[in-house]
Amino acid sequence: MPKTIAFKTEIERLSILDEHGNFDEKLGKGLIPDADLLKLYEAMVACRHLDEVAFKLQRSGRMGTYPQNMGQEATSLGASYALNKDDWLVTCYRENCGLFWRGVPMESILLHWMGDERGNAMPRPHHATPIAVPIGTQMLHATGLAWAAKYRGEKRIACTFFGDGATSEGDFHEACNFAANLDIPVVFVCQNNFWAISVPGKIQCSAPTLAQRGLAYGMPCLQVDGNDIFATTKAVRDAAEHCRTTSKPFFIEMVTYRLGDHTTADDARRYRDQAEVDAWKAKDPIKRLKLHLERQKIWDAKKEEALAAKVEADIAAAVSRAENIETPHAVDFFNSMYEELPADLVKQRETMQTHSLGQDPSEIAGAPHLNETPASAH
Amino acid sequence: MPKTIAFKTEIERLSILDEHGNFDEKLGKGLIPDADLLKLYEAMVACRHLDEVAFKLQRSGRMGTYPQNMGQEATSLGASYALNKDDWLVTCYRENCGLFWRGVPMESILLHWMGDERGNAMPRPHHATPIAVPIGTQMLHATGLAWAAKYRGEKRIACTFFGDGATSEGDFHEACNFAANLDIPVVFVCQNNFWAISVPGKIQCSAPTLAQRGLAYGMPCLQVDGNDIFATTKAVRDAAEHCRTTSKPFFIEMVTYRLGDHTTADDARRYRDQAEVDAWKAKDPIKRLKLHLERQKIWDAKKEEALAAKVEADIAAAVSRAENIETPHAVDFFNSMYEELPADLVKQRETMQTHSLGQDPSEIAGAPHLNETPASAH
Amino acid sequence: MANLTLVQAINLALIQEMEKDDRVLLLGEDVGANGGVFRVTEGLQKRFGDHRVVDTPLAESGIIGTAIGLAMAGLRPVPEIQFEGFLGPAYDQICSHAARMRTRTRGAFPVPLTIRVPVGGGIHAPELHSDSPEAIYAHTPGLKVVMPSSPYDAKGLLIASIRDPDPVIFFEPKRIYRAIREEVPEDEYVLPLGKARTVCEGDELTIVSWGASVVQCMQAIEKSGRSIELVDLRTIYPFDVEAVETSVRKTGRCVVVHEAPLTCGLGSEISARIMEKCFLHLEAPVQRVAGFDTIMPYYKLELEYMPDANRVVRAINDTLAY
Amino acid sequence: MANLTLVQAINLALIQEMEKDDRVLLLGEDVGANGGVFRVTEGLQKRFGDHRVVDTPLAESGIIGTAIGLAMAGLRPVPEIQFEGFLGPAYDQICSHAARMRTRTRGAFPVPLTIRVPVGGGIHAPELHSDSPEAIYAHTPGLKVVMPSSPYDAKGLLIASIRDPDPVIFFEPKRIYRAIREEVPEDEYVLPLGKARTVCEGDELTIVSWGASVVQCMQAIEKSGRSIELVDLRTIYPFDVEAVETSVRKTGRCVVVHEAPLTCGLGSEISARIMEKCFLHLEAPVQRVAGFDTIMPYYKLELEYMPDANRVVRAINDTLAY
Ligand SMILES: Cc1ncc(C[n+]2csc(CCOP(=O)(O)OP(=O)(O)O)c2C)c(N)n1
Ligand SMILES: Cc1ncc(C[n+]2csc(CCOP(=O)(O)OP(=O)(O)O)c2C)c(N)n1
Ligand SMILES: [Mg+2]
Ligand SMILES: [Mg+2]
Repeated sequence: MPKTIAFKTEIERLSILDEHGNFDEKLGKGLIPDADLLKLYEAMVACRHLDEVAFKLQRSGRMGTYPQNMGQEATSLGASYALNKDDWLVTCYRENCGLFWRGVPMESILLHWMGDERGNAMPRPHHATPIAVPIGTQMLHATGLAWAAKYRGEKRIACTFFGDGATSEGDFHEACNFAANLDIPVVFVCQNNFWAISVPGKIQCSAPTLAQRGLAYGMPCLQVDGNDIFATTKAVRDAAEHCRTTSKPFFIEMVTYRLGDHTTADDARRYRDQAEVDAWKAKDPIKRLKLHLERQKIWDAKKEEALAAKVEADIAAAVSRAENIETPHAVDFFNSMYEELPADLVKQRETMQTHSLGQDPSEIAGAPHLNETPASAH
Repeated sequence: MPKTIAFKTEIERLSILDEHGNFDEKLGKGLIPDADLLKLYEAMVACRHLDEVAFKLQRSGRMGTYPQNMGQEATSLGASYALNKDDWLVTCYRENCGLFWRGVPMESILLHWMGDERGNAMPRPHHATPIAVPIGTQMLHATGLAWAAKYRGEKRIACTFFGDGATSEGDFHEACNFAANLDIPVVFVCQNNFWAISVPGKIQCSAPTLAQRGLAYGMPCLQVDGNDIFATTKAVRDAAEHCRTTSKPFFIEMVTYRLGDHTTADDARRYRDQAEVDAWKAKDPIKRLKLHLERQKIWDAKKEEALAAKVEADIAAAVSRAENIETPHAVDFFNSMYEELPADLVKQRETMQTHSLGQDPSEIAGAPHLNETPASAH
Repeated sequence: MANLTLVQAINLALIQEMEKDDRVLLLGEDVGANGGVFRVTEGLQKRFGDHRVVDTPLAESGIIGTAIGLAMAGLRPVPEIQFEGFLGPAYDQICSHAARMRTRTRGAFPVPLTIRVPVGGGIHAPELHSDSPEAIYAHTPGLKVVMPSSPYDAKGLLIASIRDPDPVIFFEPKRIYRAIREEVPEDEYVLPLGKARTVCEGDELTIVSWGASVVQCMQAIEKSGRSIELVDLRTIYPFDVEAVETSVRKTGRCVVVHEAPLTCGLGSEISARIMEKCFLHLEAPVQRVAGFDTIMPYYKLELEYMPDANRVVRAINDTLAY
Repeated sequence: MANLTLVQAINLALIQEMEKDDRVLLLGEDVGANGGVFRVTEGLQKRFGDHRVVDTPLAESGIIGTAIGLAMAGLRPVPEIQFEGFLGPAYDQICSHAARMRTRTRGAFPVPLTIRVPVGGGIHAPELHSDSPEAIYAHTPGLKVVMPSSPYDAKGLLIASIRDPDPVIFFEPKRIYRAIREEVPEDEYVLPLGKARTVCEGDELTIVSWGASVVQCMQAIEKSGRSIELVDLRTIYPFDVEAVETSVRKTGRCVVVHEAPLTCGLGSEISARIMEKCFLHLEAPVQRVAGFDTIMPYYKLELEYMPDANRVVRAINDTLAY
């Protein structure tokens, strides 16, 4: 027994509606009812429009740095559509479309990027976690959340999203490894958009696929056309089924592309060719679905017009809700530090001073906020 | 084009001299000259004997916690034998046999476990790094050391050793990922001894093999019988060749077993069956090589006796060198903190006080060490 | 009432909280069949099953990161990090997430988490098994940090930590894991976080300390033969400024003792607070007896590094003589 | 002599050290074609090639861990961590390895490494892009920590850091990356680590600060109209105790200003040292104006968090009135 085979495997690639509008009847038929398909299309169009509005808000100084989702709408949307409403959805910051489908209001996302923590106060029924700014750190929370469900005997699973760059972080590895070895049902979805700010995908993973990251943990792995709403839906539906029945994780690579800059603080022309961008514009998930809907005769120019009008109005309303929220009180950042604020922090809040002289409010000449500490503070 | 194949692979397992002494002529013939083979056998016997001596030293209070290598001698020895003397050897703490072959004196290892940093003062010509107590952290240094060689246009590569448990750490993932994507020539060797203290291998990796960890990075991967000196030698020789010619990494899983407790502070009977241990005793790398040497008629009882006597004498000498080293000066731990000790640290050293009253030596009644600061300090 | 070691007191506290509240689960390296490398979780997996006492992969960031997820879902995980020297890989999950999740989400996702960690030197262990990083976490808003100095305190403080709605790092001084025995009530009891304990009263000088150093301080007080008040902080953050203040206003002199390196150790904060609060009452500068600003040496020299009774006595005398 | 921003001064220092010493190489996220997210390494990859300016995978522990290996082999790596909030994942490699390798090996393996990190708040950035963790690293023996407050200092201190034989964390206050311009000599020059700079002299009170806060301090001194001496530490560890001591012995009063949270911040160490060294010269307790013991809020409120000239003025007045 000299050289024997210790391990053997292969990874499939799933595509149903391709960039030319070719539709694989065998895989796609009956996958998504027409009514839902229309809603999904509208959701992507709305998300895309929000990107444009947000971009303008940032440029006109009404919002801070913002990361556009443009081109990646079908990834998180397919997942969100395929999952149960009470499965945990643990995302990064480029999954607006999936979060909106889950019920997270647009103004929450806007508020977050306007530098307001209230945007991250996700109502628990959404089973969605706050936007994760530090890369690669949220997947461990997904594993923990799914673990808690298993511990309690619930059928709930978790689905977590992260980028190609995020797969370079040690925490990514640990999240997959915990889920695989402790039998925790998590769908790991890598959004491979080929760039991590200016760093190309090959620097993050020089293997033929990102899907094979999952082989290190013995997970079933699948590569998916991430700009194909049918494929992302089917992939996550099957993966979720696998997780729910086996209580084990599943790994999906969704191949997509970031059509915009990394964020409004970035200028992608510094590091990538327009030709590459144009090639991907042809593979746009919205364009492709629209073509399909038209061929199915369930969509036309009039509907498109009506949708555009509705979306514009909705988003204008969301923007004004975000902008007209009462301005936070100067000391609000003290008030969710602990369930019960330690005495020393109370003093710091009441006096807004960190040095001791006159830290006792009574000793202070005109200490701010004394007669106006927010209700939430008490 | 619905489901296509995105990735396909298989991983081989290499074994040449099996536990029954069966020798694969095709793979093994001429691999290791008899003269070397005898030296390798002697090295393993010596290493094994050191384990026994060290164990007694710890039990009699002459040494601190010590991790025995028993049963794993062939892994690092095969690597050390196959590598060039100036390739970096970046180990953990269970690779004594490979380090001794490289030229690291036994007393260095003893000194380290006797709580003396001088045991870690590896002479640079050995191209060996200090013992790594924090698990999984040294592989990144190996990647950096090999990167430096590439940067300078040297042909030097790095070979790093780590356990099955270590592969659960994020740093393991990052070390492999940097090497694979930045084209850095590192041989990654996982010593799979099935246990991480009391935690069984399946909790670290539930995949069919540990070798497939390397697939996540697109590395060539190989599983090896780690108790077979021929297999470990051939595996690392081929891998090193691959790294040197392609400037890319290679991943090896060496399947072995920890015959002793995790360390002298551990009692493995608490968590594993004697039956498992006994089964592996039958696969002992030394036993199997001895049988082979005898079948080759190049070894006999008389030689064994002579070896035992020599080894005993050598190790007794090493122990007394370790125990008779001058006791460190009380302030030695200050002296290698920085190339140039900051003034405040000089004061702390001179006065052995951290509070200020009388910190100026002149103000101190009988401050210690004032007239006896060590030569090394100046 | 039984005469218990610190290890036994903690084991008892864990049993009682797990009996009482099935949201409490333990996770970490070797906490299961092995009962932890210090045997603190001995027998718990047998008793509660391997779903409540879980051996995890060897990955500290993974242990804390998944524990954060468990806590966000409403459970009360009690992860163990095997030695304080291995908190390093978990630093980011502790400081960027456990400490921030509540305020990041304006209260939507609290993280009721208690991280148990053996801490400090003096047991002849290898490198990175003997450090004292409490000041690092005291400087990290959003955490609470606790360090008992006796079996009785350990039980009451651990129960309080597990019930606390916010993340707590519970440091267990390994040097006194078995060195001290003390009467520990069988029933559960809570010692409030943030409250110091006056170990002994005195009016000439105040010593402030915590963890295993409290033992050296008691020896030093003995040796010095002076009337000294010893304040054991028990909680590192938020620490009991009032107790320190009250004592120093009485004595006018203070020595702070800790194993951690001097610079930016908690001793510096206590010293600064005392100056801010008791300036006009101080008859001598507050003195710090601490670890040196060096790496904790390997064990041949560890006792040279750690503050011992003699160094404390010297500080007492210097301060009284000032 | 050119009128440069801090970004340009650092870029110039990097160019000159790379020209002079081919052991110097840069690595990090987006440092190559993109020139870094703050453009500090702009043009360097074109100039020196992608083997000397290397875009790495997105992994901070990997960046520092491989840089340690590069340094152990005798090179002079200058890794960049994109924001101070992302030092977290690299904490273990920095503190358990970069800081310990020399003493662990009794000098056999020094680690000449300079970690460049943008630091601090005030630029309306998202979460974890606005912190000030310098005290964490000042409490970690084996490291040196530097933070310039001007373009001139930045160039001289960075060159000194790169040439230093031990690991240095070089914090770059992003709030003043482009806010200040200053005459910066074309030729290379070195500002010794561990030496403070007296920004302005005065005899009523001493302000000790560093980094971007130095700017607020100058405004406050302006506003207060009093005779105040401003000491800019430049180096956080080892910091210039003598300079602080000398100034406070002269003025008898001191205010320390920093952005980091109060508790166990460097301000506490400075306050404690001053008490230890200048007790009999102090006419008022040393005051600290610092960040609060809370998480740095998202940017709508960040200016409420950071010490501004008004808070400093109040501390000055309180202290002078004491
Ligand atoms: C731990 C950490 N390191 C660095 C950054 C800075 N940063 C923000 S986004 C980003 C690139 C992320 O790339 P990827 O994971 O592929 O996600 P994408 O933006 O492409 O969706 C980087 C480096 C960060 N936010 N967190
Ligand atoms: C970062 C870190 N975490 C935990 C430990 C405690 N510890 C020491 S050895 C060990 C198990 C290591 O297992 P493995 O990597 O398989 O190596 P082996 O001992 O089996 O050779 C553990 C958990 C450590 N030394 N470092
Ligand atoms: Mg990406
Ligand atoms: Mg092992």
